[in-house]
Amino acid sequence: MGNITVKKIDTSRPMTFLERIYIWEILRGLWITNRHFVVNMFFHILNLFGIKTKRKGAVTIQYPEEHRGWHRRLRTRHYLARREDDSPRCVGCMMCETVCPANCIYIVAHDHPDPNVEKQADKFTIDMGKCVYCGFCVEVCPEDAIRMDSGHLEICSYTREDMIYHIDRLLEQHHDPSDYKNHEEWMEEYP
Amino acid sequence: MSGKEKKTVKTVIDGKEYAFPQGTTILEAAKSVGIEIPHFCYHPGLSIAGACRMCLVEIEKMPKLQISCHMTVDDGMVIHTNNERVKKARKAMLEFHLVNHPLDCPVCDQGGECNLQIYYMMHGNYISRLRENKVKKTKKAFQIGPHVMLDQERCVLCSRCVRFCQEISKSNELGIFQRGDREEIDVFPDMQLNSPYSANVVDICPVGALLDKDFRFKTRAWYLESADSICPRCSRGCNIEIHYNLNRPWKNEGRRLARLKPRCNLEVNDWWVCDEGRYSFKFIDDDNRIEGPLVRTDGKARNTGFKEALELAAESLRNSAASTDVEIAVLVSPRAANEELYLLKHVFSEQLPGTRLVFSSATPFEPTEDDILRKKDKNSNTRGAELMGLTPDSAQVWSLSELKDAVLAGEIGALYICYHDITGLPEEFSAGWAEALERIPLVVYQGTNTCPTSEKAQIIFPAAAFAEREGTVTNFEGRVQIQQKVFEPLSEALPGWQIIQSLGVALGGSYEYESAEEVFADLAKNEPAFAGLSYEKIGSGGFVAKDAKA
Amino acid sequence: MPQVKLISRFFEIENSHRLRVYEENGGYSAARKVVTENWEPDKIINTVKASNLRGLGGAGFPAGVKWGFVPKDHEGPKYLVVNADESEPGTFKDRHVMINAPHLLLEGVIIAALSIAAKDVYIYIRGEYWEAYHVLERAIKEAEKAGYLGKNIFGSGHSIKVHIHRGAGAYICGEETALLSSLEGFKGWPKLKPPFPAVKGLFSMPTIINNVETLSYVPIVIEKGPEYFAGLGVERSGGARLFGVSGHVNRPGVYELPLGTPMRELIHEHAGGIREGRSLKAVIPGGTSCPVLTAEEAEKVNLDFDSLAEIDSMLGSAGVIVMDETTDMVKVLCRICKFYSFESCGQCTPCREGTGWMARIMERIVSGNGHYQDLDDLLDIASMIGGNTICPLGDAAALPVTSFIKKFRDEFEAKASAGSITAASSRLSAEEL
Amino acid sequence: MLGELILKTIIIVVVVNTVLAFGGFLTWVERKQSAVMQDRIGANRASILGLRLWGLFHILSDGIKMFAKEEFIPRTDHRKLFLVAPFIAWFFALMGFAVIPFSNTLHVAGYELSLQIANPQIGILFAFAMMGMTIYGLVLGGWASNNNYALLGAMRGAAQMISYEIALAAAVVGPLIVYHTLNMQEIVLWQAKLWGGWLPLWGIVVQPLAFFLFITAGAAGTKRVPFDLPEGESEIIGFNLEYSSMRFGAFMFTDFVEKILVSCLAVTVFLGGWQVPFLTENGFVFRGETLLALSPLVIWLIQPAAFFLKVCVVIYVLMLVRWTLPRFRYDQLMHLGWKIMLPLAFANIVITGFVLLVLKA
Repeated sequence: MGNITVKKIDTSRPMTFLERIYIWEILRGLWITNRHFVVNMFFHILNLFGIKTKRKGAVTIQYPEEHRGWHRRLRTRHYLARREDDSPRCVGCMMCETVCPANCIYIVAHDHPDPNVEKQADKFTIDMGKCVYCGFCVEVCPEDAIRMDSGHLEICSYTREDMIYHIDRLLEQHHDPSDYKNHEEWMEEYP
Repeated sequence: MSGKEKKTVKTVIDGKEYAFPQGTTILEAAKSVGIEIPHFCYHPGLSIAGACRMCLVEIEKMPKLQISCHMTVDDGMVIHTNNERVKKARKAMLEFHLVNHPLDCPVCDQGGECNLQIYYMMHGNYISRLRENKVKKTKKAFQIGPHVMLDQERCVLCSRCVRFCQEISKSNELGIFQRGDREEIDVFPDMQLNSPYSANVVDICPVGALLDKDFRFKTRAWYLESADSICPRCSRGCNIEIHYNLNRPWKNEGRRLARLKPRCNLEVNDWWVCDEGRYSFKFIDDDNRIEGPLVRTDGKARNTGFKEALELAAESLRNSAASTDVEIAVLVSPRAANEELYLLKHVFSEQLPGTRLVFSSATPFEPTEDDILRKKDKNSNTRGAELMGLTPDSAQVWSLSELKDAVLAGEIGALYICYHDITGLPEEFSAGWAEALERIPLVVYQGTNTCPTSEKAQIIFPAAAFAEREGTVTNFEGRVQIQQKVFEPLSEALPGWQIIQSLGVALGGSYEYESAEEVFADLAKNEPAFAGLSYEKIGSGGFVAKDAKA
Repeated sequence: MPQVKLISRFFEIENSHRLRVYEENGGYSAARKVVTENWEPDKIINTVKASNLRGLGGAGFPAGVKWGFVPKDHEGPKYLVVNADESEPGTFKDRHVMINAPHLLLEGVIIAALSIAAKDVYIYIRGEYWEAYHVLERAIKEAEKAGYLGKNIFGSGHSIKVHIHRGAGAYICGEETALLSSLEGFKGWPKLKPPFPAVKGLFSMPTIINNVETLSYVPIVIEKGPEYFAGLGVERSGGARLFGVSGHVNRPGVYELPLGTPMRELIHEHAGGIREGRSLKAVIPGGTSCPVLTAEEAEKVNLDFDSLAEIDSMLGSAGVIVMDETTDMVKVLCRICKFYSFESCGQCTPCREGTGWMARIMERIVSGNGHYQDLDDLLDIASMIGGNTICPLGDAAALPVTSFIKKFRDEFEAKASAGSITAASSRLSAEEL
Repeated sequence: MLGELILKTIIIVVVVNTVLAFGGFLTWVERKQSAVMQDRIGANRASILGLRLWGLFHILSDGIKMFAKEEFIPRTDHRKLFLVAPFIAWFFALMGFAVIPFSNTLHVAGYELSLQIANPQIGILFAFAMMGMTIYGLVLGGWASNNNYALLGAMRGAAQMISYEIALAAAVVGPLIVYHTLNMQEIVLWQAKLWGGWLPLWGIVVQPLAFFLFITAGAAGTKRVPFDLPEGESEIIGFNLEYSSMRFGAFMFTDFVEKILVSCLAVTVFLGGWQVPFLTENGFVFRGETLLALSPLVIWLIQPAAFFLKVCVVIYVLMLVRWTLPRFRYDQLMHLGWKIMLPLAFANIVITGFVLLVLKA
């Protein structure tokens, strides 16, 4: 466990008169929101006429058209990694299945055809409809087989069955780095 | 342990003084007062090897640390099992054990119940400083017998399995080859680990070197829950633990029961169980289980629900009883629990007086026997039936051949079969029965699995298997032991005593037992052989019935 | 001190292995004396006790005391086992005794067997000692023919049957309980003590196991009297023993010296000094399992049990290995470690895994990939092995490692630091975590 | 007579449709304004043929969605009440607009042409009465839903609205004392006065405290955040819990209509109604000098525009409040209503009366 620092707010300070009558604070609040409105509106209008387009009126990113790019630590949909010889890394140890807090991983293991490799996942199924993206399975994997940096986050389907990813599907989609940004790039773009 | 009174000695362990019988090893003595000393090679049922050196303890006035599995307590001994020196030594020993251990815990079936893991977490917990290559053994995992897989790399060479084969099964298949860190366990050339007790080496292996082929990769140890039971496979009544998994149905090919493990009972089976018994559980989750009460009309069986089937059975039985030409016979099974036998005896004699009881202890199994555990009688409860007077020794009870004669003479109008698969028995018992069954107007079958006999029955009641119901069985020496209910019966199946009770009610009697325990209470009251027994008294170790010795 | 000629006088007599020659030189008189005078076992034991004769195989346990442990009222057979499995590197004295004076050994065997009333004697001889084996075999036949062995020895009614068993080449079988296991037909694994072999040994019967040299001194003790023998050496370390000098000396060989002789004298006078006039660097005083001595220590120390114990070494099997200044101590230790790793019986864990681990580290250091940290690791591993094993092989493997690294650390560090430190440093940072 | 009937009908149709259209427009405004305040963009995805118009089509799509959604009606003994309740609220909210004067009276061809549906002498009381009646829709809806949470929400709503209705009415009493009339048109006309020749004597000038109380109580009366306890859609849930589809839409729409009504009342009573400062019937006049002469028809058109603008400003302020302040706790709500606003309103009445007495003397 890392250290969690809790910022303590000193509530023992008696409120000033202005704070107690409340009205002044309300007005201050209204002033802030009003200022945001006016400033943003100003830039919206300027942008509308193609002026000062670098300064946007809103921080919103128009998601499907505009991709924000992902921080390298972002957990995206799982995939099962392969070794250099293209065999699945997964050895079917069921650690991820055990640690999964959402109980969304289902593994059935069997003997590996190669006698020097003992175990292999026969069925490896993740129910994305249940997954909570906690990343415990990645953390716990002793073989670095299950990873959550596929770069696929748009998981949607019309049926629940489609949300269930079987081993073939998990194996075929690999790490796609195109949308990933490292920390420095990220901080530059989204300070 | 001879019955001779042993001198007690006063010994100080970790600052407290205790009294132990002389000759107790320090390890056992510490265990008896709740101090667990880690060990690999020591097993109470085997000779002392002293090889693993995990159980080192410090004894004052002795310069070296001593192994507690070999050293016996003595008067005035001051033992430290947990001081810094001992802890350091333990840590060192663990480090040595792990030098050439492959650390493939994730794929190792022992993971989760592995002593090496447990001790590492409890006593080791260091960061490895090994920078050398581990010594590779020639083969990874390979099969050394019908039930056992061997992985030499995981072996810590505690030699428990070797000693088991030398001392308990006396089959001597395993040996230790090579020496130094190249040393490995293996079967002797041209041999297989195929003694009838081979799978016990899996239980005693403290690490994942010897693994059960049947259980391999099916599930993980920590998914399993455990319940105590009694092996149903022979009249020894070995104490077992049932390991089962209900929460992850995709594991173990959908079977609930994952494996059986022996449970220590020094009066019955020590620490062991035979392979026949160990793998006798498959029928419980088999595809051919009878899942609901069936009524066969015109050769077609349909599930009618218990109510209808019971009423039909009761009516048919009553009709048979009303007829003066024919008799009703009940084939009692020595594989049924005491409670079922008791109810069978009472329900039929009270509701259908004149019912003929038939008893046979024949089984389809090979009558193997040795002087370790296995008994020739492959029924779990023959002695219980004997104690209740249900054996053909008594005049009222027929044997199977007497029944066949009666059937062929057309004297039997209805036959109620409990658990017996008559047609599946060895030739000497089953001969002619396939035709004989056809000649009985009404055959009622109560059992767990579909079998040729049940195919011939008109009414079939699905009974719960031994792990699905509570009950007691009496082993060959008259020891009454409890089989716990481990999980719910498959689909509509009911415990045998409930089926018989319901049939009794359908026949017009009033039986209001709520549990098998209540049936047993009645049994203890009415059967002199079981007088004074109760579930509480039987406990987990079993209790020898009073008249059993007679 | 000059050499004494007790056993070693037979080394110089031609055909001393023949019964005739041996008897001409006063052989079998001690045995005959014991038998014909009908000595009580206690008398023999007390005589040997009084002579302060210690077990000369390495451990140095007083022989007479050991014999006294055998239960007198035991029913059933008792055994005497002769440990002729001389396999400690650097030790070769027993071979000389067996080849040159087999009858001396047999005479000692007769006396010892009488003292414990053993009817069967097993000589467990190292498999490689082919010549010694044949010499002994012939000597036994001669002795049996002469009526000294076999039934009714010396016409006294006692009978002693001597069997020779050849070992299959395992170092561990020089350890007494492993030797017994091997003799019983099992794998040569040491047994747990207690019970000690004197109470429950070969085939679970009381058994005495003595080294060849020890038994060979017994007739001398009986003949010349315990006082003579005890008076040979210095106080508390009486007697003499055979020192096998090997290594970088001009005249390697077996020298019989009273205990307490300065090592300097042994090396420089008896063994003819260091080869090619080089200077001394280190001496292993009693086979490789003894802690090494630096040149300064070796120059000062006297060759007796106590003096060596004072400087944390042992006399061991008295196989003195002399190394001159050209010797690479790292390679020496690597060789020793590999030997023990190869010879570890594999029964108990610390020795089985630890010796192999140490050998692999040493090989890496020799190959130039070591690091300072390895040296500390080695010391730690050695301390983890030492004292925690069933038999002394663990200690034997651990002691040289400890002593070599402590006494020649500079040399080790020079070698170790030449290697890459990346692996080691990465591990250090992991430790800091 | 018939002409007047036609005229009134036209005015009613115009007013009702304008209000409804404006209410619909407000649904978009609310989303957009909050978005801009919060550095967002707001609804902008609905499009027709790729034309987005900053999300204006969301009004349309919301409407279609409301109609197209499945309507769920709970099992209740008061099915009819359940069905009709939203429209009761809606109806009374719309009724309030009957007395709002959107413009001056224009005398054309013997007709009094005024953008006011009715001009009773008790105009303002009528407006308050109608506003008060909307509670029925709410309470009936909550009651008929056959749901404890809905009922509790309705009870909360009724208690809250009654509490603030009193403060609302009491706040207006001050200005009414000053104006000396209940007629809406006359109230507006009174505010044409200039104080010192340059400061328009609007209600906000003569009764600043009353204005403040009125806006606050008005916001509470329309169940807007920070006074949205009757609904509390995100967690405590309220009277409209069981409503779905267009009936829910009607409730939601009533909110917007009420908001417009409160804004209209505030503008009428405190912000000079359709008055434009310095705009007399001859054009813009400042200290007796005519700055800009305008025809009466132009003036008559400027005035509703001014009214509309003022309403927009008030609505902006209300929305600003709604997206700035967090919700009150219920006890705070009651505390504010009964222990602060009501005494302040009464104090305002007393002081007003006292000041008027002094001025007269």
